[in-house]
Amino acid sequence: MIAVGGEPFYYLEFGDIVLYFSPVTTTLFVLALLFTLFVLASRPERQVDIAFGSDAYLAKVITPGELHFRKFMATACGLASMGAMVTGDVFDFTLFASLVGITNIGIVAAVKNRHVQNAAYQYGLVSLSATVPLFSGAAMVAATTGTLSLIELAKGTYPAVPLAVKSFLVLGIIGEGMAPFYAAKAEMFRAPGAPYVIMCSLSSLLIFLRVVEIAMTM
Amino acid sequence: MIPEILAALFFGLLLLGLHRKVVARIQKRPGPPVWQEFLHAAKFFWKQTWVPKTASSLMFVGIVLVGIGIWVAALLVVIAGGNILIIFGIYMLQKIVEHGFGLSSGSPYGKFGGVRSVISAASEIPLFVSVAAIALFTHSLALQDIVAYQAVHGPLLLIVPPAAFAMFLVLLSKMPGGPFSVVEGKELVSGYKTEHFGFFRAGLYVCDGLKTTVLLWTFVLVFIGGLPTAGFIIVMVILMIILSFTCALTPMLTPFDSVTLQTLVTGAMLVYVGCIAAMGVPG
Amino acid sequence: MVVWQEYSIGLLVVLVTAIIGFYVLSREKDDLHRLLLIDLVEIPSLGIIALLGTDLAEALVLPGLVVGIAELLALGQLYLTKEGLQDRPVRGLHIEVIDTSPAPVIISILLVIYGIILSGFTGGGIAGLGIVFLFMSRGFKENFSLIEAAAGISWAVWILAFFVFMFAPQYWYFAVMAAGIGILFKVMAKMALVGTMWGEGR
Amino acid sequence: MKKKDARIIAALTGVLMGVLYFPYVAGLITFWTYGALLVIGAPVFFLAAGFAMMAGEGEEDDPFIGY
Repeated sequence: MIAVGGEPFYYLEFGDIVLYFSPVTTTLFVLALLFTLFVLASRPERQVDIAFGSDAYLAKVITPGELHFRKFMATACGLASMGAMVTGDVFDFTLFASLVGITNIGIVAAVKNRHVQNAAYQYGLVSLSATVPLFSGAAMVAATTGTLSLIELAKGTYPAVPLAVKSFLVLGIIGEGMAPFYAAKAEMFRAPGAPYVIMCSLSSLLIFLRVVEIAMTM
Repeated sequence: MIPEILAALFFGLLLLGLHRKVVARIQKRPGPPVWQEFLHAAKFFWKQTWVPKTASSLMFVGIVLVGIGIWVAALLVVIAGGNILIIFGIYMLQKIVEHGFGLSSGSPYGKFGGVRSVISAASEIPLFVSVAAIALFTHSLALQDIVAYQAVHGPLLLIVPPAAFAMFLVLLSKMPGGPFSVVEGKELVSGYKTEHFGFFRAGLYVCDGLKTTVLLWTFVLVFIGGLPTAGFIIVMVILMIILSFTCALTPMLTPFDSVTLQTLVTGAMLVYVGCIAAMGVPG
Repeated sequence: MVVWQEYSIGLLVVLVTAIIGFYVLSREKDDLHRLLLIDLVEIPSLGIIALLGTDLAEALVLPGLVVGIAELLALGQLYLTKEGLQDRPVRGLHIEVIDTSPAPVIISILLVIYGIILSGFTGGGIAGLGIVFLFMSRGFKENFSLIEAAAGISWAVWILAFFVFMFAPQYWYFAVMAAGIGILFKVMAKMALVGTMWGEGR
Repeated sequence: MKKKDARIIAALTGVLMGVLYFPYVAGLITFWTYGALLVIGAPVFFLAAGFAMMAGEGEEDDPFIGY
């Protein structure tokens, strides 16, 4: 076995669903947890915009209703990324990844800014079509090896996962929110509400790190 | 461990000072003294500081904590010979930290700097392709295994030069004034750093110092292998001078061009790694 | 070996479908049409999962489907806010035959009975479809709290059944029945909500 | 954060990191235990020291919006 993520030092079992904590997954998990706590505890900033053609500038204030919705979405996004970091099941991982996609849209959906909403919509289209390679990658892992458990796959006793299947999985994750599709997402970060918006970029980053680990473990 | 951290911080800031000096000399300026960055950090630490009125205060302060914390962690991972996936994860997290720095203040300049740092995400993809290339040879991503592999087979720089080149581009994208440093364009004032003044800015210098040391050290460890301490210092200084020359002699790309170029590099690297995997690894 | 060949052929067919879907998606420029087409693109992924042909596949299709639908709903809502369409009044179809004849009622009763016979998730889906059809054709002016309560209680029954499986496996038959009926009512109630979601008077 | 609290936090983390260095050198606590302490402690110490010494007293600023 290629010990890509280091040897796991703790297994958390729920029936046949096993979460495992190796040095890499634990680091990523802690980071997701840390930023989720940030989201829960911090208040959004008031974004300053310059009114062109005059000396005036204005600060955008987020209304309480919008704040609650976005805080909820950002927390859900944090929880989904935490789950994706430690799950030991390929299909669960893809589900968490697409959940992150949904919550990412949710984080900016309440923003009353046409640019942001347009970007979120385009991103949503990309991420929704990315579920095709994502789910089919996971399904083909099961089809070629007979198991979805990363722990079993890492042992090397199962048949090797073909490169095409791995690239399907990675392609799906890239579509869920990495460069070059990230370009659709960058505009979303214009939305005010720093702690929530940060979850968008953090979650996709963590998920990408994890899929690299998964693809190299399989 | 505390002496190592302090030494790494000091050395990293000196390297950044050297970078400024080399760039200045290439531009026929005298340039600041080599310890200028260190002086900056010290100066900023003793300035009166507060959180701007519009900022999301917890985020504004907390992101400095995260920034210093992750680079201390990265340094410890390098010292312990741990997994390079963790180090590169932290490298990618630097983008989030920059993003957080920029967005948390509410300032428009900070915001644009933060958004640019998100666009620069494209620089991270070559990284993973080069990681894959390394793993094909070493069958492990732990730094100590990679160093042990190189002790037997010779430096990876000669075995997988394209991977070293891709990683060099990655280092370049975090250098001030480099071709990919879209985050620090002059039209953005100080980009994501604009609103963090006083000891927050000093914290940023701490991040930068540790970051420079960690990234250069990792590069040397991964592609050249284990050396005596003096050897490490000499190689890192040489590497820094090469980086400075590259920065001084190349134009800063627009965000779009930067992303395009990095995507092209990624594509080339993917083909390369595919070829290696298809032909089978010698040895 | 035979199975592998069947699988490959199925895979090929589904991938071709996916490629056609993506091609169409790349040609389409209108946002709303793209949203509709994306549903078409989504289906091949479920097809690939279903190709596994085991009961694992059945367990995987369900969450895949749910995630896809959730994303689709989120995008639909986003489209509405993006285009500023929330405040537009929505009118029912009002086709005379459907409004007056007893046919919709009969069809929906048949569907509900068939759903109850099937029971479980599929049964819930079919029975729910019947109720959706009824509500869509006749309109529904009551408040939703009753349906919501029914859905919640049946969901709780479903969860309880799983606890029975875990802690008292000897009563498995009771648990199977409870889970089947619970999920039947839950899916039915939820789908009925879909049928009334865009009623008149908004 | 009040200056007094910041001073206490800075002193606590500083002393903790300093004192536990000796057991680490002696091999009594593992690398990663002490490492985790440093990863959390170093930034907290840095910021708390900054707050204790240089936190602004007066009214906060507006952000920079142009020259």
